[in-house]
Amino acid sequence: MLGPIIETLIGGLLTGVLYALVALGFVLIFKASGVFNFAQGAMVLFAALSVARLSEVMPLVFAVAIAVVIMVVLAYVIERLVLRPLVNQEGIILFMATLGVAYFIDGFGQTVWGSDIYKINLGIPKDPMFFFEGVFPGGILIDREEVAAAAVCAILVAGLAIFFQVTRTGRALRAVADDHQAAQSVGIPLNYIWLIVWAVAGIVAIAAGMVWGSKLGVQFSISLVALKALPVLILGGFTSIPGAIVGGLIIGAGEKLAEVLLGPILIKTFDLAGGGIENWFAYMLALVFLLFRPQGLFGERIIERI
Amino acid sequence: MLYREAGQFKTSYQADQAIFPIAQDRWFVWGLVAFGFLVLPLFADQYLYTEVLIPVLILSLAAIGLNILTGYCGQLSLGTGGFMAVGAYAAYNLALRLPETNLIVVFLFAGLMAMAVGVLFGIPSLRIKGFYLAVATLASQFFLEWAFARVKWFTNYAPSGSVAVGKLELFGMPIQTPMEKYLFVLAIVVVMTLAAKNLIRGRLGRMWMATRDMDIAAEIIGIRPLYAKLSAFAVSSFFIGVSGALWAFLRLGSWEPLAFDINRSFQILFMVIIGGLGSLLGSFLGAAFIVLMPIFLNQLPGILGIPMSTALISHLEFMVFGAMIVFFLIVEPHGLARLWAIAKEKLRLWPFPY
Amino acid sequence: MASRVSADADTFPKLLVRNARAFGERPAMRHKDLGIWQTWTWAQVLDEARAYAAGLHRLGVRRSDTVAIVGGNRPRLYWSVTAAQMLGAVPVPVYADAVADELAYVLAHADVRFAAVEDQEQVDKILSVSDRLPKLEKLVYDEPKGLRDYDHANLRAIDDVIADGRKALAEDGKLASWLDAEIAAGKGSDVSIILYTSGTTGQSKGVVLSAERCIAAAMDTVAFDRLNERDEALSYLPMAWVGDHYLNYAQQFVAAFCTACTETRDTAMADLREIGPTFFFAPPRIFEQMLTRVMIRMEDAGVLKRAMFRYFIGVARRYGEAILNGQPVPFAGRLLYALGLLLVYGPLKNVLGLSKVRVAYTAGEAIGPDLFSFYRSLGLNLKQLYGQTEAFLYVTAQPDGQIYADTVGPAMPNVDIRIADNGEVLFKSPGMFVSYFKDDLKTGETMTPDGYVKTGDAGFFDAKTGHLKIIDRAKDVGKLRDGTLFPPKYIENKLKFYPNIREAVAYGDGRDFVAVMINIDLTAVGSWAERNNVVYGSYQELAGHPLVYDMIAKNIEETNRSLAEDPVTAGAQVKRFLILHKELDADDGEVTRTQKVRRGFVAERYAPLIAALYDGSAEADISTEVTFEDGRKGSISARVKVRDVATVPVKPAMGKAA
Amino acid sequence: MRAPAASDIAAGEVLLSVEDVTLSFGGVVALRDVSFDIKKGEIRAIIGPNGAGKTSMLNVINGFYQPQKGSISFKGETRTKMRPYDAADGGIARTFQNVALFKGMSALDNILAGRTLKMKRGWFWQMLRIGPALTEEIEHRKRVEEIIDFLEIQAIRKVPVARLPYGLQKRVELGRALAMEPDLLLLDEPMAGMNLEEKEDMSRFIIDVNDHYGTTIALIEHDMGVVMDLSDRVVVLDHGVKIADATPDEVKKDQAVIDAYLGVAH
Repeated sequence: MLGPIIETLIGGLLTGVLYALVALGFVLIFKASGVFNFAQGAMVLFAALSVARLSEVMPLVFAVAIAVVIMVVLAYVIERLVLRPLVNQEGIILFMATLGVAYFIDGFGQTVWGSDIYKINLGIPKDPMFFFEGVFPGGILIDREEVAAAAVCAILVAGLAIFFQVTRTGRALRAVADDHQAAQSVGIPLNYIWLIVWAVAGIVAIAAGMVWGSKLGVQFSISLVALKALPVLILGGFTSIPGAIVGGLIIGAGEKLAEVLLGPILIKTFDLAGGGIENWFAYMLALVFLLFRPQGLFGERIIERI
Repeated sequence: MLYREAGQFKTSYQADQAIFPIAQDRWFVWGLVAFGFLVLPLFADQYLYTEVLIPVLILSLAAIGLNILTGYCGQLSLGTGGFMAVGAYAAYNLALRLPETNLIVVFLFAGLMAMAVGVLFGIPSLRIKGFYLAVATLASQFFLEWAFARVKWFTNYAPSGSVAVGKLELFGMPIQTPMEKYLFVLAIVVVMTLAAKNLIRGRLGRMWMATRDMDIAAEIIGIRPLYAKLSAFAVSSFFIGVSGALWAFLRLGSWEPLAFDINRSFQILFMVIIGGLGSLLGSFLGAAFIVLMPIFLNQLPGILGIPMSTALISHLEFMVFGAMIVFFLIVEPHGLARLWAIAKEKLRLWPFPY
Repeated sequence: MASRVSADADTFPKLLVRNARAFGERPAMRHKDLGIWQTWTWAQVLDEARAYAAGLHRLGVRRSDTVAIVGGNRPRLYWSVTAAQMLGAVPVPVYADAVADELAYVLAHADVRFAAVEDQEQVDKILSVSDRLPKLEKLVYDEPKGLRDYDHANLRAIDDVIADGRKALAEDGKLASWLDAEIAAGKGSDVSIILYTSGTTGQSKGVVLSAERCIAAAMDTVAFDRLNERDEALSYLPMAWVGDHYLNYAQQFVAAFCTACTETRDTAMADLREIGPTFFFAPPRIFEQMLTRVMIRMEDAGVLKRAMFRYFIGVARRYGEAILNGQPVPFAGRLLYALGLLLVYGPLKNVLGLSKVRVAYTAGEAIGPDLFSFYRSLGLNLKQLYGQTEAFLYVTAQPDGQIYADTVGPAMPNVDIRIADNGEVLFKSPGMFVSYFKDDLKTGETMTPDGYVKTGDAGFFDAKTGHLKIIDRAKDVGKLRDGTLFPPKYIENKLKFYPNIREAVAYGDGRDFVAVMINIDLTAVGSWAERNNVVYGSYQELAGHPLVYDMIAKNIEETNRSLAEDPVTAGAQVKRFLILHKELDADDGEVTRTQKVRRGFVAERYAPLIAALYDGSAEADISTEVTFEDGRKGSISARVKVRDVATVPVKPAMGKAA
Repeated sequence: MRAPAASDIAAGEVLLSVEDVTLSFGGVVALRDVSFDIKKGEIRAIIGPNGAGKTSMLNVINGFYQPQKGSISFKGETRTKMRPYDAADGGIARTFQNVALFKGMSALDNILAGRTLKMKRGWFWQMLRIGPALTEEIEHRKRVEEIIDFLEIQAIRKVPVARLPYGLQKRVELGRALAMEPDLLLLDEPMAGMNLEEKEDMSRFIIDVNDHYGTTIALIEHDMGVVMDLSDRVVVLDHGVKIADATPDEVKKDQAVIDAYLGVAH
């Protein structure tokens, strides 16, 4: 019994890494510009489609390189046409605007790249690996692809950490996140900052899109993965990169375990037509968590000034 | 320009606090209601009823519900679809299990059930705010969607998961033809809009708005945040629940949970934002805009004579829709209702600019 | 004359009783208070006034006592007038903005024993001069705010007085019938009110008016303008001014229309818009302020809207007055005007609150013809009247359809007008005053032996229209050496209607011809200069510019033509003029602080220039001492040019006609 | 929690007493062992240099902060823990240093909102807005109009407060507090940022409120001249500690106060 559970746990954690990858895109943008970017999912889909279709005609490396260029251009266009005219608007307005952007990118991506299911081949062997065969009967099955994803995620996070800590732009981004006016007063143009974070979020989206795409195939449903990243955000806090990662792991592991452990009980008790509780379990987990710690795992406690 | 307000003075508070204190507005609204009830049925065809009028009216009601919560009380919610589903399935089950129940009671029950669920899911709003709350409301959306898809009792063990309503009638009068359905919906929407307006301009509405504008100041004048927020969730969910039941019974006839998925939530939210937060008029304008725009976009290639595949049309529709949303937000972040208000103010002050 | 007033309606309290009977449920009075227009019907007003009168009686008010009324336009202060009249006491309204000193003079002179005032401010004012008012016994006030801690030995809230009176009336049937008898005992010849003139010339005088005369006068004008119980008027002018007492009291009681009191002084314009009166009265300065605000607000409108506004105002200028006067207008003109009515005039009148006005009057001072025409061209039935306190306002008024900007209309019905040899207008009217209070000497000076009242104004009847034209104060009208009448203000006002001319000073008394000194308007002439590329470095330079001289000369020639139209003034055409090198300034004592020219002082100061005007020289040097803005003194010297202007030859035969 | 009626307490008796209150945030002590009382009907001023803990004191009185030590008795009832709305319920109203109005509402609605606690009709009647609900709404509108009249803000009653100049916003905020018909009114720097004329107006209103409605007032003010003119008694705080508690004249002469204020412009 323990074997399958550990197997589920590890599978869940690895899926959680993917969630974290998407959540990372959200956090980057929210942290630097206060925009709740609902288009992150659409950006993942768009990035995945770009890589998938380009890699049909060229080696993967070039495809990724061109996709990076595309995502930077996209970031520029969004900054120029959407964010700049809406500067100083309330958060909810910006949020709605990103919903509009999401619709646009979804439509645009499928118009340009087509709307079938496409494949991305990362060149990682598909065959699963088995561990601890001596400890548990049948061993523990682990998907190589998910391990690869975890590695990508780790590299990205390390890269971002270096970027934020070491580079001038990175430090500027942190300044902006803390205090918009202060950042402007030290001479950092806000537009530039926004462009950078959106571009970085776009590149994160490429990574997420490639991993998801190779796992599930590149199709419209990828953009819905973004919805999965939201509970991660509540759990980890909207502004915390470590929070996004830890939250992703908790959610990933939690929902897989719930599906395996809680699912059958629920089905039996309530006479359900199948399980599928991972659709909402992550949210409920986050919600219950919020009731006890409203600022999230790594969020700072907000003391209201009167 | 068309207003002649000189001489329209108020000699009682009742007149001063009327919904439309200006006589010209009053005439216009009465004219509009009369037009809706008496003139439209003279020429409207089935398409107009089922694709335009009925959807706009029902979704307006949902938008009013969401507007009460988001626009008036400041609590962002993405769970509208789920609450509509609660209304729809509550109505379905009541009608199924107690077939003799009056249709009005069925819809009231739908509203009340949604209200109960809404209050339950509103509890987190006491601890969390803004986007955190928005994401939390997604929990209700996904949970409810899942519950109606998987808990067989709700769908009366229908093997396909899809349910359908029987013949509808009210006090012995059939509600079958599109026109009958339209008139029924219109009557409900008119009555409920009036009720919403009364709540908003009364004590409850002021409590909501006070909580929205400055929660700390609201507390010092004795408003309990718990009461203000949960009452907004309750009233909002009631409206959304009724609209969900109407949508299921009068627009769809037979449906599955997918009809109330996250996209429905977004659709209603779009209506509220495009229409205008904190405006009942905006709820109607937003609903009309969001319903009519895809129809218009769908027809456009045909009108222009450009042949297109349906997939392409649907992708283009996404793009145009997204672009329009962004465009509108940039042009007027406070929505169509604000545009209307500005136009009205201009007309009132005409020929002066301010 | 008085016989036209029937004995059962020859005092205001009797009229109130009549109105309460005939129009009991119709609104009589409104007041924007606590956010809405509180309304009293005629029956309610009677009830309030009776209770108030009973309360005042219990406070000690007796027949022939004088009761001062000090404050803004408020129902309870109007009722104070009626309540006092019910008891046979005489109300004496006083300007609310009078300083304590003026107030003390009027209250002492009128021997007031009681005063009904608006609020703490007025109470404080009266208390501050109470040592000069030995006869004053009790004060009642409308607004209790801030008065709670005052010694209430001699101070009462009007509401308390009314409540006390109501209670007494209810408990004591005899009091009620006594009050009815008191009301019935009032006679038409009783003193109805004493209005103190504002006192621009010396100390204020108390103009005593009798009830039957007030009512007779009001009956005439109510019939003249067909006012009735469905009309609405706005009460916002000072209650102590004859205009307000006439319009919002006498006419109101006679016609039984409804009067609305504004909420506060600041909200008068907003209240005007809400009420939308059908009968409106305002001095020219209010119309001028309104127009200025219209123009300023339109400046901020978009290009299209501004163009549309200008175009349709032009249309109105061409056709509007003719349409209003019922004269023939081409069909296209009517069509354009109708469009203008929809797009501009209607909305404009609506925003100003004038869209329901049936009759509007202006009086008090001369109104600029452009200003007057502007409102009339919009379709507002604005008319002028001429009158004074001694006449109980009206002497003449313009009848519908016979409106000329420069006349004040023919004598009102039952008014008899005579022009004295010195040009002074004398009248005998239904509403004429009885006497000046406690001043028989002045009364005698003002009345002619055959019972006419001297207005102090000089005027004549226009030959073409038969309407009265007022030209100047009688004492200011002089004569040229040949005996021709010389009305300086009349000429100056005509000149000042040109936007380029800011100030004009005319000379001619005892001289051969009329000559003027002009001050140009820097804003108007400056913008003209800009448009015409005229370069100038200073006011002095601009004032001396030949082109400016040409322009002003043209204005004067036009004025001359207009003067020539009337035989009385034809001889007083301007022959020579000059443009002063500096603006007449109050700091230099050349004008008063209220911008009235001190003619004599100016003549002395600029003696060399006056000499040049009359000795035929083409220019003259002048050096004057001036006070700069920072208080330093200096002198300005200049060489000022003098010009001749063309005059219209006068047919000598016409000269004697007047 | 329904506090006993204020009418049971005679003028001049203690309405509220603060006993040994200590408040700290983390390690920072905002108030240390502060005790004083407010008597019914008086105007009580709380003054002190910046950072003296004046606003914290008000926040403790009306329930925003819970003191770590000490207690507060209001109308004879000692309370332990309460929220601002409980304070409102008990009859404590307040205004804020930085105007805290409801920006989306008109001046009239802002003041009407202040009557929330006084209105009793349930949802059903409000929804129909006929009969009792309408009567109630009108009755309260009338009370609000009296306050509008009192504060002389008739001309702006229907203007959204966000469009009003600062001085008028402060007046509307005072109106909202008055609408609650409080037994105790807390004013946090009611004249901050006003010009001389506005200050005079506001002083007049404060005196009138005290006089006309008999409301007990506790106010924080920076302008010493204003405080001395207005108040009956003055508490002086410095660094969270009470250093004086006396009449204005005595406080002016108090050496500790002069030292505390030394160098502080007023």
